[in-house]
Amino acid sequence: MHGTPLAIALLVAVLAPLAGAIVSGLFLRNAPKKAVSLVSVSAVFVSFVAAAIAYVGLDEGSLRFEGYRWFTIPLGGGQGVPIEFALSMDALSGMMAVMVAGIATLIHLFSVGYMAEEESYARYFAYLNLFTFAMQLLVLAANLPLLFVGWEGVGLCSYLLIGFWHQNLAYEAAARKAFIVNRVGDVAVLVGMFLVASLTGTLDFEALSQRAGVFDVPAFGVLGMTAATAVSLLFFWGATAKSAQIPLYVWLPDAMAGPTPVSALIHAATMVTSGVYLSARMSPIFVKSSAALTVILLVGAATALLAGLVALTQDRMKKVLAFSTVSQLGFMFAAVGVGAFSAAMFHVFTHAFFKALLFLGAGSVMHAVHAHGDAELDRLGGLRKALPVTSLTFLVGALSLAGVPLLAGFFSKEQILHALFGAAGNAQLAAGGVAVSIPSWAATTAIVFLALAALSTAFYSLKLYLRTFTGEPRHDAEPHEGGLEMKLPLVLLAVGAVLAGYLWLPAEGLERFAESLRAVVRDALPVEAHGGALPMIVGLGALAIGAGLAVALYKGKAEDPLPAKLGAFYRAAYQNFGVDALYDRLFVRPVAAISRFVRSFDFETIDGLFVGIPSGLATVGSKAVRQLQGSTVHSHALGMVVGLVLVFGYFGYPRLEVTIRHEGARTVLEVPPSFGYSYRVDFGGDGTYETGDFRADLTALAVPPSAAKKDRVVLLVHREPLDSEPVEVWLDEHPRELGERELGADFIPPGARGALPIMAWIEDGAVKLRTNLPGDEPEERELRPGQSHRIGAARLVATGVAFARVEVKNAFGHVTVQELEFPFRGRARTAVRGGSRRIP
Amino acid sequence: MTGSAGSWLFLVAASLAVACALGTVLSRNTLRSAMFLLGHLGSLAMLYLTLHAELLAAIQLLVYAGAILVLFVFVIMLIGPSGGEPPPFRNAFPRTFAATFVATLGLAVLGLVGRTAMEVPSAPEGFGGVEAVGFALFRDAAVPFELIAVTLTVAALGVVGITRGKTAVEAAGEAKRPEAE
Amino acid sequence: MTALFALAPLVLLLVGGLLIMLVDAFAKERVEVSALVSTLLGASFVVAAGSLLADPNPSGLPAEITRYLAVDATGYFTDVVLTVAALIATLAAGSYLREHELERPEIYLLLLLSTFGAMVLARAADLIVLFIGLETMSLAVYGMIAMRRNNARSIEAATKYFLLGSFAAAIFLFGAALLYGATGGTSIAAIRDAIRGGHAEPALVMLGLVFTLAGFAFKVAAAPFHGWAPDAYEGAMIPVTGFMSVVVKAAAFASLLRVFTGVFGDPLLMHPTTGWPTLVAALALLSMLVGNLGALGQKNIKRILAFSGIAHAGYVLVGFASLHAVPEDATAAILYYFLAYAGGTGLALASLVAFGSKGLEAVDVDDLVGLGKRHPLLALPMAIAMLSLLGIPPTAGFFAKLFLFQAAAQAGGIFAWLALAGVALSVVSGFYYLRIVVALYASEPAEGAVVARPMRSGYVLLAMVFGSALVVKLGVMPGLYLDLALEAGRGLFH
Amino acid sequence: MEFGIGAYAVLATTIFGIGALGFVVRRNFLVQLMSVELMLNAVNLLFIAFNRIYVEQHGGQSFAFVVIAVAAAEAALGLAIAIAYHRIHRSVETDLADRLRH
Repeated sequence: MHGTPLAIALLVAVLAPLAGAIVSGLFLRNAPKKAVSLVSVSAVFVSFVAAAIAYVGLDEGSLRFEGYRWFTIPLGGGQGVPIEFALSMDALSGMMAVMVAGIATLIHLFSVGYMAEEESYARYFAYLNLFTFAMQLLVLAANLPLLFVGWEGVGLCSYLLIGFWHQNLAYEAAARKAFIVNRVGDVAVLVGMFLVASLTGTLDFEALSQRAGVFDVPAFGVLGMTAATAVSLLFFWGATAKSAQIPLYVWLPDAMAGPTPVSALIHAATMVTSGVYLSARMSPIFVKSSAALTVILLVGAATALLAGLVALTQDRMKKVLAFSTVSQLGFMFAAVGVGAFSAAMFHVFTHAFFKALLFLGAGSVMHAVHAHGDAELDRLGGLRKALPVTSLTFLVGALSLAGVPLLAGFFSKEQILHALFGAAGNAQLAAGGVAVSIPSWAATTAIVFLALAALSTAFYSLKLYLRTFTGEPRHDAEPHEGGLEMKLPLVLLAVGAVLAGYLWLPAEGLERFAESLRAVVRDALPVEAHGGALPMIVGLGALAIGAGLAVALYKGKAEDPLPAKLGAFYRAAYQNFGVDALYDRLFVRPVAAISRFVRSFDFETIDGLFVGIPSGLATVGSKAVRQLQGSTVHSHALGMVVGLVLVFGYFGYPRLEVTIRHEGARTVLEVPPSFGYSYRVDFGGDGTYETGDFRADLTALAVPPSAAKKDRVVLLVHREPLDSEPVEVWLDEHPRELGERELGADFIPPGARGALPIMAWIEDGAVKLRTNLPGDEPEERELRPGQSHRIGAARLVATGVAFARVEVKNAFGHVTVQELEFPFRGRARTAVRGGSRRIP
Repeated sequence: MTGSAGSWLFLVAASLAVACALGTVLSRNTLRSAMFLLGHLGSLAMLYLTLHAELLAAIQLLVYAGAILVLFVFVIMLIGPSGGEPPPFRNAFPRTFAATFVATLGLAVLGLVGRTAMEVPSAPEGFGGVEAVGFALFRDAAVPFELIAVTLTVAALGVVGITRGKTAVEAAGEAKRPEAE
Repeated sequence: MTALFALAPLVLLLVGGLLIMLVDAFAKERVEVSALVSTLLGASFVVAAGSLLADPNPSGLPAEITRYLAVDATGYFTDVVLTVAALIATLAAGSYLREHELERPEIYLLLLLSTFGAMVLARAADLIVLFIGLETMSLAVYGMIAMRRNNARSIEAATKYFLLGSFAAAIFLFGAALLYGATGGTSIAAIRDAIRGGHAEPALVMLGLVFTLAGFAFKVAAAPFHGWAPDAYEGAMIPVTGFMSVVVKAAAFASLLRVFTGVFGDPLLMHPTTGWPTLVAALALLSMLVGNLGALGQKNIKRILAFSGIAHAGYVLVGFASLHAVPEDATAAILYYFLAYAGGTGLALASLVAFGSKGLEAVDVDDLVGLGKRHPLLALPMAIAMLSLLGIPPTAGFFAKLFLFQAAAQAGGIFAWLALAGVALSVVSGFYYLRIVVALYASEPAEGAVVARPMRSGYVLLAMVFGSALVVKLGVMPGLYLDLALEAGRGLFH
Repeated sequence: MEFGIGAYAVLATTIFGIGALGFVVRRNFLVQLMSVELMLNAVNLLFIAFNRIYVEQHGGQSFAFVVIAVAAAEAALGLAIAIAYHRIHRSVETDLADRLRH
């Protein structure tokens, strides 16, 4: 292990919370609560201090702590991708690490008061510490696999914390949903990691950003995507799960079942932003794919709007905040989608303050009115006098979220809008020399979506404040503020919610913050603001309308007038537009059904598979089920016999996969060599086998000219550029028109359209061509197979069609036959038919 | 052993072996099954003789018929010949399936093995005799031969463990939870 | 003598086991058989590990021995895996039998000799010895299951396992006989040479492959030959379940590895589309499907682990399917997987032993509810085991799966899709593994539920510490062990 | 009429099939065990018959010897289990054992 003393700080920042978790989880179980608080709060605080020291000491460039060679991903042939156990900090991870530890410290502190009555106090703090550890590991990891460890870790802790209060297994659904949705995303991250490793030979972030040039070349195609698009979309898929984007956002609102400080820490400030963080980390690859960015932009904007609309209608504090989080994450991804990674990270930063503040405020309210789990807005109201600190700080948070000028949320949201307007304005964004283009319709759509989302943000944040703190009380508790340990975090976070935005201002002494970040992430956009005053007008307009509506509707009202006013839309939005129900029907029920089905895997299943499906045997099947049901020796033995027959059946019939390869002028048939296989081939279909009897040593065979069929010729039409794949035209004696598809649109002069410019047919084993081009005399020519002819920009080549009957015999004397027709040159295809029989 | 005598011996022994095998499988009385098995073992010993495996034929009779089968009969006597098992081919499904299985296996293997023309060299002097097989077992295959001892020890340990008298604890009752039905 | 030294891990067990048997038979006082057996297994482990690190490929051994028992790095590696697993099982068994007052010295001796059989099986270089090893191992396991003879479930499990196991053994033997007929040899090398030299009748070889593969598939509980596994696992005593699920499976897989890289390692037989890799891929997919989906609805933890074992057999078979493309990487991944699986499953079952006492066992998932609150230290290993089996980094299971799927991805084509299916199906496995973690940590038992109290026993604690250390170490420093596995696997290709 | 090794192989396969069939369709523990014995005997016949081709060694006969020895061990243990089974179910009908299920 080596590294500068400063690099050791990275290790401390990561390990301190782990130590805290171990001590309080395993050894302080029966200790006084004060001891637990002391250990766990100070563990996180130590992490904060260490991260801050490292961050401050981080001048230009990065800091790295080298551990040891963790493992090597084998890549075959002695090759491998070495993976170090290493931590590193640059402007991006530094900002995240300090923010995570800082907010975690405040939330730990708040929890001391909030969870004071909790029985499993030590367990709670152990989980919280463990979570902070995983998050710091995620942020400070120097390579993807280590990041993945943290990535899994935060998911796991979130899982444990969501289920924290549940007394039995029946209530764990929310926790399990969260975990499974996250795992669905993990698969994509893993696959993306494999791809990156095999393409670039490294998974280290630093090396990766240097080798990102690999992605400039369209290295391979996956479903018609370039490598950059495939990798970006895979990582984005992972991010949609962790950062709750469409279609994987369903888990986050349900995850509010845990204690409120947990919601604040995990589901607002830290874990959910890790998807954005990963995107920013991968920005050197992301910016190389316009397609992926467009997808991200649209998904982000749609999520922002959809979740914003759902948030309007929710009637519980935490539910509103949860959907609000989903919506704000949508904003961040919209920024990622136009390649404005630093704007996205800016919003991550400001959002962390005000959303943590709002959640803790909600926690403070719930603590005050003794609401369990969540607080219904209909049972709150008028809390301003009883909870002055909470009320004031909550207002600050709500206004910051709404985007009131000069508060943190305003600045970051403005930057996102600026970026979007920039993208809509000039379709070409320059990123490291590669042009990225976002279709302007996509950018415009996103702007509209985000403007509406901003409007609804303003509306629901004001609504939340008004319905909670103003008007007549609709509850019968005697509310009181929590202790200092609860008030202090609120105040500090409120300060952050006001000031965090100024760090980004191009002011003297502050510019380093934003500048150094931009040096790390690869923004596709130039730094300067775009779109003039328009983004600000849109933002402020949305704010004014939303806030105005909220005040008009809710000022002094006891009832929520929204359900009546919006009617069916309200109900639909309240139910999350039926998405949960849809998922239930699409995924949950089928899986449950399959599991029931497989669980009964003995006779019922074998029966279902082999007997039940063909309806004619249904009666036999049901009888068999009744008589053989059960887990007896019998049923298992039959299962084995079924297996044996299947295994035997696999080898019973030979498989034949003929590939046709063109080597210059030669056309070669290739057959897979295999044990006990022997082949014979009949060319031309005359019944004589050119290879003699079945031969085991046959692997490749040149197709002789005699294989050509007399009545078939293929015309290969090469268009400019001539090295592209030719278009094949199979000809017979009926004259055929060569039109736009074969010759290309530009080839056919305007006057010739519909006037049969070139006709082709086959006569005496040769191609006859009649050209009828405007301006030229009609002309007729003949092309023998092998000859070529040029007309304008096209080159026409005539080639014969070969016929081959390939037969393969396996060790058991079973023969599979395939008859093939294929042109001597051009694309090889066209299996005419196949079949099996037995030759003893 | 070739020539017509060998052929006749083969035909008789083979028919007997198949008939006894069928009898073993199809008899509803367990004791009768065991007797058919005895016949089967005997006819196999005869077949071994036609293959120049004199020692194996002797072992077949001594160990298989003499020891294993006696064990079977002993157990059948101990627990009484069973009855009341439903006829084996009552169910449509296993019948269909088993027939398919045997047909598949049979077709594949019969066609194949029957086709395989394998030359039968003349057996050297002493092939299959006590001396030759003894050398093969004790000298060439010493390792497997010694390892069989471990297998037999394991079986003995297992049998002792399963059948020996109750321990005090068992008499007092067993673990409660796993038995809770 | 050199041969005896080279085979010291096996010789120790055999000689020691016979000595213990004698001492137990003639001693006047009660002999602590479990302690003696654990010590022997530990010694064997140390010797095997030492040989693996010092001189994994000794030369100059008499051919009479090496033609039956391979003395190579792969052999030492499997010795290590098998002794580790057997040690965990024996320690757990010591606690379990004493706590539930079922103690019988025969069980420990059977454990010992079964491990010996497993090691013979894993090292077998000849089909005769392979069969003897297989039967020695299996007969001992049947005996161990049936030992709790007043328990209807145990006897049922023994009956099913015994009958089906004998059936499978006969099927395997039929395959061996056909291979003998095709080649005239019984040793892996002789059969291999005959096949490579083209002297073997192809049809007999193919049939031999079909039947031997079916026999192996039964032992490793790969679908559709898996039917017995859940029943046998559930009916057996917990430590025996642990032994079966790890030792039996790993030994059978190790032997399969020898047979498939040796006898059936012919390039023509290994053709990716027409040879056995595609067939093995199909078995792998089916096993992963059946195992993962079958475990979903189960309540009984042993049944869950049985289905999980079927799924894991599927993962290992993914490695087998990629042997044709990247033989060394795939072999190393398979060997590494044995260690990870042995650690994870052994740890889970040792924990399960620890959770019960005085005739009360933790049997169902519901029985674990709240254990993590009451006994956080004791519950931790179970959680670690579940996370490892699920494949969460940084545990052994993550890297085990990573290496296997990486090998399959390199093989490309349908094998890459197979790897993807494996990744997707291990997502499904989250449902049942995490149910156990949740039960441990996030819940309270229902009112009035009978709660099994954890036992107090140094043995089982030792097993848990040992297992946890293994799982965590394999996760935190996988490179070291992967290198070892790579080195060990090369022995097969010499 | 001459019978080559092929005839022995056909015979062995037939016996093996009969044994397998018996194992699958019968439910009597002892008869199932006897079916397995039939299968093992078929294997032995195959080994000994094939050894007749490779007369320069005794690999097949040695294997058959080992199979007989192991079969003895297997039968002994199996019968012990059968007795234990009979003590519980008062019968050796294996279908009675279906307590272990999901």
